[in-house]
Amino acid sequence: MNFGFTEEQELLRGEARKFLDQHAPIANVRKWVETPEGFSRELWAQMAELGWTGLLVPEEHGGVGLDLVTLLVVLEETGRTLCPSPLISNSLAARAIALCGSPLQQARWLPELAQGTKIGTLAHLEVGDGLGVDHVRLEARETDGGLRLDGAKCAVADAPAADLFVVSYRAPGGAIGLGLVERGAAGVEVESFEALDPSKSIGALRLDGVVLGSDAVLASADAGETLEALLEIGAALVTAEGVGAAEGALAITVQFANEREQFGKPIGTYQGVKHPLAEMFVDIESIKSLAYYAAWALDEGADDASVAVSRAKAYASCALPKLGIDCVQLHGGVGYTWEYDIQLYLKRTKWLRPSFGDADYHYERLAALGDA
Amino acid sequence: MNFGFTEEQELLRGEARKFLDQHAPIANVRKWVETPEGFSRELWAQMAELGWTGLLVPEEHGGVGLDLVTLLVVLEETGRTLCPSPLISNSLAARAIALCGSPLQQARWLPELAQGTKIGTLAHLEVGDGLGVDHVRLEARETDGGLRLDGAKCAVADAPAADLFVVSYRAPGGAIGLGLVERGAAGVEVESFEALDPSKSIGALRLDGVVLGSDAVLASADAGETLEALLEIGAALVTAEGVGAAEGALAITVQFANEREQFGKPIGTYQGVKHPLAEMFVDIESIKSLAYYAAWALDEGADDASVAVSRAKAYASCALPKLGIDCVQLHGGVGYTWEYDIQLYLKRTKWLRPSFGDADYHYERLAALGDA
Amino acid sequence: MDFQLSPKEEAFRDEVRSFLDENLLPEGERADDFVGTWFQKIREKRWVGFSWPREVGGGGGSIMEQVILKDEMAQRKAPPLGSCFMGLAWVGPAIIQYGTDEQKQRFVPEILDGTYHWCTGYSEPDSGSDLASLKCRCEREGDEYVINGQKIWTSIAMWSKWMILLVRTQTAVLTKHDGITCLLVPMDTKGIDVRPIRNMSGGAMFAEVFFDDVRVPVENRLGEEGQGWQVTISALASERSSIAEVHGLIRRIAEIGDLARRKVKNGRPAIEAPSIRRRILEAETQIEAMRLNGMRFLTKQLKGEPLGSETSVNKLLRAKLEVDLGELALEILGSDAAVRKGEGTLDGGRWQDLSLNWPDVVIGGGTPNIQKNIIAERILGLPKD
Amino acid sequence: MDFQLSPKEEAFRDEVRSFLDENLLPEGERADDFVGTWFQKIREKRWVGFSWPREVGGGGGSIMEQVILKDEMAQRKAPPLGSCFMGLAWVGPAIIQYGTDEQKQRFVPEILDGTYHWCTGYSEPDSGSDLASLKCRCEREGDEYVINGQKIWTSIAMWSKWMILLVRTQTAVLTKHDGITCLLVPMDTKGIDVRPIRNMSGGAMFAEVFFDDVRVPVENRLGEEGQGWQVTISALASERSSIAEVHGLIRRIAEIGDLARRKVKNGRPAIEAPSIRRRILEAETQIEAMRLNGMRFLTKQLKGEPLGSETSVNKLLRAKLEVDLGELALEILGSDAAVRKGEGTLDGGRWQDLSLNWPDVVIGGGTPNIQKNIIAERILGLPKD
Repeated sequence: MNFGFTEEQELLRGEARKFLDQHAPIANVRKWVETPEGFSRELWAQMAELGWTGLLVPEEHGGVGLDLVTLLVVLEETGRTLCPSPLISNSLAARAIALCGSPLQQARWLPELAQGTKIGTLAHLEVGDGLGVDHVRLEARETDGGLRLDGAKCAVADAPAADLFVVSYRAPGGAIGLGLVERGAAGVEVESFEALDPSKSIGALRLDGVVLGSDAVLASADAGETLEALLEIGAALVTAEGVGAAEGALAITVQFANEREQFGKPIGTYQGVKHPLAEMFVDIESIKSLAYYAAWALDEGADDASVAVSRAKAYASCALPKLGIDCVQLHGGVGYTWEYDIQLYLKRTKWLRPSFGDADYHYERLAALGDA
Repeated sequence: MNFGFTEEQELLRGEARKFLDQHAPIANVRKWVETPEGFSRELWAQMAELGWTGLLVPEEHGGVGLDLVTLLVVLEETGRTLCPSPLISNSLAARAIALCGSPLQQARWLPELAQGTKIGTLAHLEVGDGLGVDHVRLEARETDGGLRLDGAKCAVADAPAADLFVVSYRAPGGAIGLGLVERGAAGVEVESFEALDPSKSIGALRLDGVVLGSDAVLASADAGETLEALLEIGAALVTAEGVGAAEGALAITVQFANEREQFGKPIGTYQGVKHPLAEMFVDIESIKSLAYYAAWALDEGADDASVAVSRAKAYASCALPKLGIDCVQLHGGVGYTWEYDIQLYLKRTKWLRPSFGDADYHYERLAALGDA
Repeated sequence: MDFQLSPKEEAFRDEVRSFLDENLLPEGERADDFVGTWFQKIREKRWVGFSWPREVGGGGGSIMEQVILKDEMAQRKAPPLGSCFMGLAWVGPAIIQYGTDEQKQRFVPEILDGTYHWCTGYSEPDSGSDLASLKCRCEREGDEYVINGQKIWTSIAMWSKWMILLVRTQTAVLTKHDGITCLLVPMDTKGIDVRPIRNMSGGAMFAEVFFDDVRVPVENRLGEEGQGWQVTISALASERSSIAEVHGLIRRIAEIGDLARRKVKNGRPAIEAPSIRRRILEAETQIEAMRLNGMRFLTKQLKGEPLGSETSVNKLLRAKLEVDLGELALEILGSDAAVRKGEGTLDGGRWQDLSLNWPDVVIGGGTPNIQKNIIAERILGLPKD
Repeated sequence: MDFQLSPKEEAFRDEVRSFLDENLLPEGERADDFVGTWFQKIREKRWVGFSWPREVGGGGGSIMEQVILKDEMAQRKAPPLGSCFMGLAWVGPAIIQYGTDEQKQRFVPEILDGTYHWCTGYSEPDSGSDLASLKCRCEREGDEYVINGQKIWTSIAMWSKWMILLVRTQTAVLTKHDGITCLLVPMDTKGIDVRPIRNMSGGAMFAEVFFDDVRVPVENRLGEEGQGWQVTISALASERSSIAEVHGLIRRIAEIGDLARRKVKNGRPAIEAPSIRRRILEAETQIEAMRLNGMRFLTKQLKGEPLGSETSVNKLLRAKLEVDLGELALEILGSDAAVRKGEGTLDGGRWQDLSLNWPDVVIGGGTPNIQKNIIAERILGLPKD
């Protein structure tokens, strides 16, 4: 019985933290988010060298062949400093191809995604904002040379930098399909939006007569199941990154509470400051436990994996936005100045809430999963 | 513009507080609640002399002919000391007869209810716990000599002491009817239950072939509307009494926080104690405003009276049970000893929650009333 | 209880309504120069500075008339009652009460005309919620005061011509409220450096203001030397029950309800999600409580009782609502909330901005923790920290 | 991560399961003398005092085996692992660590056999959460200690034969933790007066205990004079991650879900009300968080790291849940909640009782405010009040 990390994972955590402290302090993050792509290509290349971009990719395709629990360790650390990168999106795209790509598709894409030379993402949400698999409306029509897609995917994470989009659609007959759409292909247009959280990239994918050849259609028999799995993995990963960010926010606020004096005492002396900080700690520990278990359950294909994911994300979606607001409020006026970092964390918690399903979504899902 | 009480009402409040401080201090309340009836007949007679029992009864029937706002002033004061009495139930029964009783019925019952020599109550809820008028299931069947009732009414407030029950039923044809059932009549059985709040009386009314003669049927054309009005008045009145109790609980807890020392300081010095008390004050002020307005709107027949009542009761049903718990918690261990009074207030807040509709009920009602 | 107006008040309300009928076009139809004309017209009606005595150019309006005026204006989304916000809110009242005749003649008409903006130099970096602990140094040299120090959270300092400033003229004092002096300072004086503070939503409403040997003539002092605390706090303390501001919240929750009907989330209108519907109803209930609280406090004022710390009740409720309404809107927006600006963002990203702008209200007016201390200590009588 | 048991642990789990299969009948089918037999059997298996060294009569069980044992027992609603609750929880461990050989030989077997109850005399009327500020006076006269003073919140004092008692033998001390002595006191000693404290639900679990010239022989001292704080606190501090207690909450929320399906409210099963369904799901999620938190803390212990103040995390969650589950049950009951006992009361008024009994857990274990202080000060490093 060991509900903890392996020695290798603990080493990785230490290495990641050291690397990020050195190369991605928040001062750098602030510079990167002002650039058009919103992250550092140089840092991305270093992350690739460390093996992070290929963490989930099997070794035979140039990856490290590790599991979600290990990726979670890295994401907690990138979350802590709000380090921007398409790591989650890229991992999801790679996982999609690893799960249901043909050997040719895997050989074509996995090495590049693993090495970070191509960036992938999942393009699933549409107008109507339906996260559930049933809500896919984008129709694929049979045409010469394959399936033709006309429509749009919105709120696509990391769209601005993505080279490859794993797109969900309705195949003729109504089944869910997953297709590979390359940036720059005929009829593909990528739009960049200003994100609520500047350390996150977001955009839209417009498909105007894009044709998916057979090499671009992922094995369709269980695409719906794969999509469901990707959404669960996404929820677990953003929760892990979010709880890392929450730990960062708590640490900053605790430091502030120890240093800032009011009426002759550090404000951390007052229970009005102290108790909300203690409550944050309770929430962070609880989300950690739920998220660690969810990642493990997904890795192991445990029976309760879906329930575990929804519990983790539901708890995080409720608790973390409140935590972000409380941290800013405990800072008083300076907390919401551009100059202080704490407001960046607040924005991350707001970004996290709907990402891969908010509390309403996941509690309804839990009810549907027979939990009540 | 005057959202305050009249000079007469303020005088009444002063008089009521003085009277209750003198005759119904909590030490007496504790004694009365141990008796089978749960209240003091002697105090009830004094309340009658002061005109409280007949406050809503028209002067021509021996009452004082005043309004709900004035009764609310008295109830805030009786709430403050948790003084037990069937005042709300009796007022509702009298109002029912005043609203749709015949001149004969009014002449028969109102003077005795006004003088407190008979005690009335409303018997409406049935198994299935449906407060809304539509949920009445008790069927009245035509029989020789009138309408025959077989069934039961549960959670009847003040049933143990009531002489007269205003009973809701389904008339043949399905319309709502209201009938007068006397204690002791053939087929009438009254049961007493142990109430969660010892300063409240509760019981059940069993009807086994009880026949309502024409003198016992209240004018039936608008009985449904009258019943709806009675439920709204009930909600406004228990809210008023509840907010009075909450003020009492806050006062006790503030005094405790000023006196009790821990780690060398009065515990009221700590923000962990101080801030919850401030939040209670905010809730109490807000419920007062909502309840005062609701009573006024009912008195005036204002368009928004139904909305006003549901807002007041919904807010109170959420905030007051929390207030009761917080007051006990802030007392530490002694708070839940039998010996300390604060636990009696906690029980009152729990009693208040479902009484005339909890927050779920009233928020759903607000939605139905077109508020969202 | 009686929510009727007196015949005189009704007549005044009708006057206001007729004026609005005649002069206030719906928002889309207003001409470019509308606001200028508006200010001129309400100035002529003496509705700018409506509460001030008529002899200084105000309207001499009764408390109830002020409420009626603000209420009608707010309900119709009229522009503000004058453009010089801080001048009208507290600089003017302080000058009227403590100013010399010269100061009154010079400043009051310009405040009423909205000739320029005033800003308020009270808060300092280390004073936080503890305003009276201010340290901005000021020494008298002949006929001048020489100021060195810093102010922070000075709203609209970058667009203001004058500042009402609190400085410390004496450090060896019995209580920290002594030794503070109030000065009226032209913002173009040599040595004043204004640095806007960019906030998390990207805008800048506040500034830091640095004073480096700033010289101000003695006649710019308002009130006596060392009495600055009384001069300024009396105006700050004359809080009004703020019913009019509730109209903004009423409008906002209505718009959020509308948003929930328009926005499709998980394939159905967001309003059909029980948790969204419930939270809208709860917010409406809290806003109604605020409105009614305000009316009870107003009634106290009308009866001639001073308004004390009760106003903290609505400040706390408002702080909570400002945050909650922003969060509620974002939850309704679902995934779209992640996009701040971009095609298809509902209402141009207004709700996202809103969710980042609450600190203007919540922290600016004293943090919730401070409001809770005020209620606990001043109203409930609990010991100070 | 790895939630598998080792082969040895699995074998132990199977042993426990077989034992339960053989010896634990379903709740309705147990004979009157079942509990007596039960205690005898688990005593024979050395599962009473399972964590204690084998040489004093304990079971010498590893941490993981203790967890397995408690877990299996809790899942099957087995009776407790021994009847002398406080003796097993801390009196025994303190005696094993600090007792004389005589004390060990005398008391440890009786604790394991559950011959009688022990109670704990730590809290005093004015000490509240500040345990070390205790004042109960104790003077040495020859070979006796003479005790005068009062204890409060002494659980089951009225049914106990012995008390572990903290007294102050020295008042002029450097820190309040010095000068405290630990005594083992027979409850039938002359001068001891036990007065049960009736609680709000009408029962009495705690008592006040008064000491009037109570004389205890010096050999009843546990540990050195003045070292009582260390003697007792070490046992109190050896908190275990309490996964087993989560089973109680898991069972309770399942029963509440069942209640919501049975109870008709507003004409439909309560479970169909969205707010009720949501709150059940939220509670289940929090309970699962507690369970997993407990497993993480256990993992730390298994790795040999000391468990510190993290246990406050689950204490806070539990305190919140104890209150919330009681309230949730009452809300499901609707109007029926107003009836404490009476015909038709669902489940015999159990839920009403529950909603009045949370303070046993919530306040007994240190109030939530104290737990928050512990987390803030000891884990986060914030300054003391």
